[in-house]
Amino acid sequence: MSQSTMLAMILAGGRGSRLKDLTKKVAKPAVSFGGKYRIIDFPLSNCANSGIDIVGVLTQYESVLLNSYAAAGRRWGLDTKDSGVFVLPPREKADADLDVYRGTADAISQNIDFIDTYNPDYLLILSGDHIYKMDYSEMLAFHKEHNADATIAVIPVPIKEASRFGIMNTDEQGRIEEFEEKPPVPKSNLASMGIYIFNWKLLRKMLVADVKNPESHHDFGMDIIPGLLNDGKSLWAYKFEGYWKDVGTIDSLWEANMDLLKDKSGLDLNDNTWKIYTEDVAGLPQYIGPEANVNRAYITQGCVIEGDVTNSVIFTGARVEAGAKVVDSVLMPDVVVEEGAVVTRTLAADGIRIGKGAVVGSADSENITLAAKNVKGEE
Amino acid sequence: MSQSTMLAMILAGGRGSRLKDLTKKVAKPAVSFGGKYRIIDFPLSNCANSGIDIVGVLTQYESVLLNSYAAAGRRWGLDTKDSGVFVLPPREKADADLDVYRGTADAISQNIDFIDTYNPDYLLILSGDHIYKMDYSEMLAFHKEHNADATIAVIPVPIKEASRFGIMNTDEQGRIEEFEEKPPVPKSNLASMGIYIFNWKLLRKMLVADVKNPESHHDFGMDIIPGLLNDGKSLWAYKFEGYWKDVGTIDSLWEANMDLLKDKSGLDLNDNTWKIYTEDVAGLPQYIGPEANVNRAYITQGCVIEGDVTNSVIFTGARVEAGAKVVDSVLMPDVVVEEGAVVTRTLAADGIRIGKGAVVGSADSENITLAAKNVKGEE
Amino acid sequence: MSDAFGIITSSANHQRVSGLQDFRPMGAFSFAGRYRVIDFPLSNMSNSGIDHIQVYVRENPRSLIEHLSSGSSFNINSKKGKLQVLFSNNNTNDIYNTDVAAFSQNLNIIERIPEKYVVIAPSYLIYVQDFSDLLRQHIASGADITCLYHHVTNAKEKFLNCNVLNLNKQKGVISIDYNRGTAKERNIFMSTYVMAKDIFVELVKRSMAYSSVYTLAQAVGKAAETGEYDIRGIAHHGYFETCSNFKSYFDANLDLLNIEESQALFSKEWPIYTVTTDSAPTRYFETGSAKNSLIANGCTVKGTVENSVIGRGVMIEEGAVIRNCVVLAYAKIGKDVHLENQVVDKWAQIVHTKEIVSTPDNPGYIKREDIL
Amino acid sequence: MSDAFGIITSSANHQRVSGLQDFRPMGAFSFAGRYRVIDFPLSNMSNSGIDHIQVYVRENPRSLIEHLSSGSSFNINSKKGKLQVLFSNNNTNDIYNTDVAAFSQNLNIIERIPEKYVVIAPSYLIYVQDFSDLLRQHIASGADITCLYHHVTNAKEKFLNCNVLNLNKQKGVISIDYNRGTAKERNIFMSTYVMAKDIFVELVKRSMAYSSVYTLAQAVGKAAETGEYDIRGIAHHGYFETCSNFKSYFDANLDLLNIEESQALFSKEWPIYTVTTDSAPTRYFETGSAKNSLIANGCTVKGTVENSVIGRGVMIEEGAVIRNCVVLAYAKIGKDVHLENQVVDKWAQIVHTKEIVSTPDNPGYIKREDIL
Repeated sequence: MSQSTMLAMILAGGRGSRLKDLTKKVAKPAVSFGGKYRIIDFPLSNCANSGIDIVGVLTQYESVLLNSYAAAGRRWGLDTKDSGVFVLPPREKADADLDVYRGTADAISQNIDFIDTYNPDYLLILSGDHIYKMDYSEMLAFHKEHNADATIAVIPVPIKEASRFGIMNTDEQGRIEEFEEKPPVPKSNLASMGIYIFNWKLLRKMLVADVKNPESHHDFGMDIIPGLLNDGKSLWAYKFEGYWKDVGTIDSLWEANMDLLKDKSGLDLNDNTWKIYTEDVAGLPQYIGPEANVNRAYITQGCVIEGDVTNSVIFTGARVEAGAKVVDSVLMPDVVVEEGAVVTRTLAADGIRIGKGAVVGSADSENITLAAKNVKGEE
Repeated sequence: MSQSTMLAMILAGGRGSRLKDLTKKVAKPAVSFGGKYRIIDFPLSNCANSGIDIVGVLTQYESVLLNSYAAAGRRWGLDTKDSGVFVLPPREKADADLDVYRGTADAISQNIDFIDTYNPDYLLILSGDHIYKMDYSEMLAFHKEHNADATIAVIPVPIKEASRFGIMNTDEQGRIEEFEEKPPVPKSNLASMGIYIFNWKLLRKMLVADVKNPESHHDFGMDIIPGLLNDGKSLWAYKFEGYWKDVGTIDSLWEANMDLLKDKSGLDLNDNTWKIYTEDVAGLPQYIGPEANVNRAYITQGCVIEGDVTNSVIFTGARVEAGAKVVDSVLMPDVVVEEGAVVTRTLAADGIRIGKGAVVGSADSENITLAAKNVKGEE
Repeated sequence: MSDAFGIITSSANHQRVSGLQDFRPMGAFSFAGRYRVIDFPLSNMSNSGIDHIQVYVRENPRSLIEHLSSGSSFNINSKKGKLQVLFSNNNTNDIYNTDVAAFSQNLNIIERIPEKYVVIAPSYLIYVQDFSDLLRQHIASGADITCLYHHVTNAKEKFLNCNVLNLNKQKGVISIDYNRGTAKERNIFMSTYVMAKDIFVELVKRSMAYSSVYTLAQAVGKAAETGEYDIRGIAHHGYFETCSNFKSYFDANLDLLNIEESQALFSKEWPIYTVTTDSAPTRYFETGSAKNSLIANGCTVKGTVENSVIGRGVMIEEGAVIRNCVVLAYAKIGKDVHLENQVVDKWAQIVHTKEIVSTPDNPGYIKREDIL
Repeated sequence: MSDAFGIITSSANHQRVSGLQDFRPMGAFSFAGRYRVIDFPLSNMSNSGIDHIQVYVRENPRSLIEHLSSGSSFNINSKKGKLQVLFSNNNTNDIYNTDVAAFSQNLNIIERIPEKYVVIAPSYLIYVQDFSDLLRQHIASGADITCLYHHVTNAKEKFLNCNVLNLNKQKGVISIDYNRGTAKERNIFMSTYVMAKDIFVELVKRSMAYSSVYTLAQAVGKAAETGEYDIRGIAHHGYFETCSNFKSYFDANLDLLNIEESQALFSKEWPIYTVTTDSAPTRYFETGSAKNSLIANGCTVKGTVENSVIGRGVMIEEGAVIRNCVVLAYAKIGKDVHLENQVVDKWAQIVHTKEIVSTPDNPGYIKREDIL
């Protein structure tokens, strides 16, 4: 109540075209992850666990499923009197035509009226497509402690990869001196995680000005952050230590799933003090058959395993029939691997069927195989 | 579960411009009504009470408040596993640009994918701006009983007013033979209430064809219903007997509120078997002061009445100070009538303040006075 | 949207499951790794459109209250519907503490309920039944009271001490009796009734006046004998299990390993609802393996599991072997521990004792929160 | 998001409100027409960011369970938070049925709670307090146990039998005593504590070992006397009422007619949550009138109401006169009935008896569901 003055906005509008056929029917944040979750469960659960009551979800592209999924705030406990998850697609206004969101900052600008109804002290901006667990209340404490105008969460990346990220150059205390988007010669290895806390009054002013600026890309990284730095505002980098992954490609999505099978990856979802909440599905626990072999596996409710599963993640309702082998693979919800089929280094999309004796993927392929359609088996 | 195969869609996209300044900041279905309700509480509560689990709310115009209001399905008990209220504004798709809803039928057409995810047997179309209590499960029973392709709820209106409505001409059993939109010489007094039940498979086909038809207005009344009649489909009129009111103008909105003070109007909100649900507000019960006079009044929680209230409806948190008089009027939420002010035949909009000794409205005005802004009082 | 409200009754005095029942009423017993027994009558009612449900509780109510605390888990509309938990104010094991006494204490509430009919189902039997269909049959038949029964051919070994219906050719109930194990074929009475609310209220009042220790089954049985009401039986078909003693609880759980039958019981068309705990999927380590087992989410499997039903969040350490066991949530099976034919209750930790083996005919029980 | 979990305690054996308490525990008493007394401690905790709350119930639990059945009414996150109702398994009025005995029965649950501190508040006192602020003060002071008290100057007439704190100059608690009405000024102990969970658990174990009938206040009082803990008092300011006997219940309700004070108690900044019943607004008819009264929604006013607090859905017929009364929900006051200085309990109907008048010093009580 008296303490909750930070509102969160999740940018969930990306087309996610690098996820190929996985995002043909659902928006990227609604893609399945980790056996029983969807990607957007992570920022939403982080919000619930951090005590943030109001979360706006900015959707845009192919969002039927995402809209109705995120709107059920009950899933994350965000359904009490003062709390809620509000899905905010672009909308028509009295004085303007219906318009798409033109950039990350524009998505917020178009919802200033929504934010104003809650009049928060702070605004937390999140991205809808990262896997991580983070206590935003600690980031807010850091922000207040430094009397910051804006705080940006950063994560150390290997310096040779730093040129792929937005890099924050800070002084020794952590105050940001310079921001460089994908610098060819990076001066620091602190990459922006796309997580920002702003003092709302200040950001509101910046956004109102940004809307009118014809030169602007209406983007936080390209326009708002550099603008604040130019104005001499106090921007701080909040260093996050822990698991964080952008799951923007098939390979990185596969990798993040595989990280669940590693002891040292830092991605532990079986942590009662920081649960990730998701849709609740009715059904039996997983059944492991008399002839099955499961070895280094992450398997969830509703699966039926009668074949061999090795080093793989098996999602809700998937089925591996007798004699089938699944190795180093991710089977998304309701995938069926029929008798004798062999699936290796593959990411199988929701509901596909891999026919009897079919062979998908190979152990020595450079990239992960995406199986997005039914694979025919023997007749 | 096994019984619930009807999905409801509420058309809540109207600009409501005849409600003037009341709809400047909120969409028409979000306008306050009856002391503590909003107009859209009526179709939503009817759905909840009729056992309909999934309700889509099609919004369009200035819908921040309406979106977040309707999305909280908890208010109507529509927040269990299989149920929910889903707000559906126009959205961007992979194969089309972001588009506004072009008509009532188009609003449904653009959400065929949403409806398909639930695959209902029947689709119930409702309007978001009528005040009435109706058991849609009885209308569905009627629809099934007559093996209808579509059923339209109708209400008898005085024949001299019939030319203001869409009129259904039926045979003796109630089968619709002809539909006339605002006929100059009406042949029947059965007016369409804008409530339709369709067999979803049939309607889906009609809508897919309608989208491609360049001649169409994409409207149920103008295109879909006449089309079905032309095709010789079996359309039935379901006669509703009870209170029903379109609150599309200031005068009719005032009248519908006043109907709450009449014994015979048929609009009883204090009926435990058919409750109208709404947002729950914390606060004290109404307080009636030592010098107050209340006579024929409808007053809700949070009001403080220290002056005179006669034949009026007083909404949540409104205040009538000592010596003020409120007669034949509707005070919307948080209106303050200061000492000695006199308010007559007036509809006062949310939160306005009527200053000390001010006089608003008059007993013999033809139309109701709309007070949409603060009224200055004596210095 | 039903014309009936629902009543879910607690088990009677003479039914007692040693061990488990010291900690929770039968309705709260864990079943199939993630359900509780009461999820069945609740889901049956919810799926049948009954959205006003009273649950009567006699003893150790905490676990049930917590489980039922939000009707929304069971798909009950939070506005139109109502999930009401009612207690007996009498002492727990008193012979006076009958179902009729509990109804009688709450008769004023019952009389205010607007629905015309009542469906009464026990919290401790496991079966699937469409009550809206049963209600339709009840109304169509013109009977005053309809009793649901299950015809069995193994009544000598199973369902001992359950009530049985004696029926005439027209399925009229002649009397209600106990199963004393003397005949193979029996119509086991499922303690499930449909009747008009008025008849129910009259029956409660009348049987209180007649004897203070009468149960509803006794009252209906007596009415059948005197012929004052038209009481009929309707046969139930499909899965039917009772957990009314320790052995039948153990067997009912392990019988679920017949996966085709179990999947039919937990079908998508008739979902059985329960309360989610948001556990992560189960993780199998290099040293872990499982065969012919049902394993709930949140487990860590580093040892061997065979022919067992494992509840949520169970930790199975390296070298542990679990065979023919029912392990309830959050138990911990330590390194190299060997368990056979055991029911391991919630939060128990078996760490120091390395072997606990019983026979399938006489399975063992390890107490809640015990450390062995 | 608090470092503390909450415990809401039930009233002690020696406190008893005749009439009302036969039907529900003190925490479930109606207050201000639409609230229950327990809404205050619950809202205080919820507003202070405490989202794991245990409510202990001793007797007639139905009304409280129903009221608490959904934490979401009290703004408690349904996933991260938890509203747990716990029962004493002992007999109701047994002297052994103390708060300490109830904690002791649930100590295993308490020990599993991750929060480091506990805030304990009674279900039966009405006050507003920011517990996050109290927790901060507790931690900053370095005390082992913090007790909240209210300094009063009318202890001869009011707060009789309440506990009082005897404090030294540094606000250290010297002892805990009863208010025997012998002095005007007293520090009334509000039965509200803050301490580390570990200390709480130790205190419960220790006092069970010492005496089976010790209450928490007695245990803390004894610890204060022996000086084994650093126990301090913090003063509470603002509205403070107790409904610990019938007269104080009546007075506390009618005192709310001082509208400025009441509005401060129910401020927007510190909302008091309750369960909505979705009643329509109240309708005043031609013959109806009201003065200086608080009137909840859903009422029908055809008669005269003065200086009264009227609960939800009350029906007041023509010619009826209600003066200085507290009328609970769904009561019906028939034609020409004249009531003065009465508490009318829920669902009561006064139809045949046309005049019931008591004095303000000795108000009358009309039983729940009675027809007079």
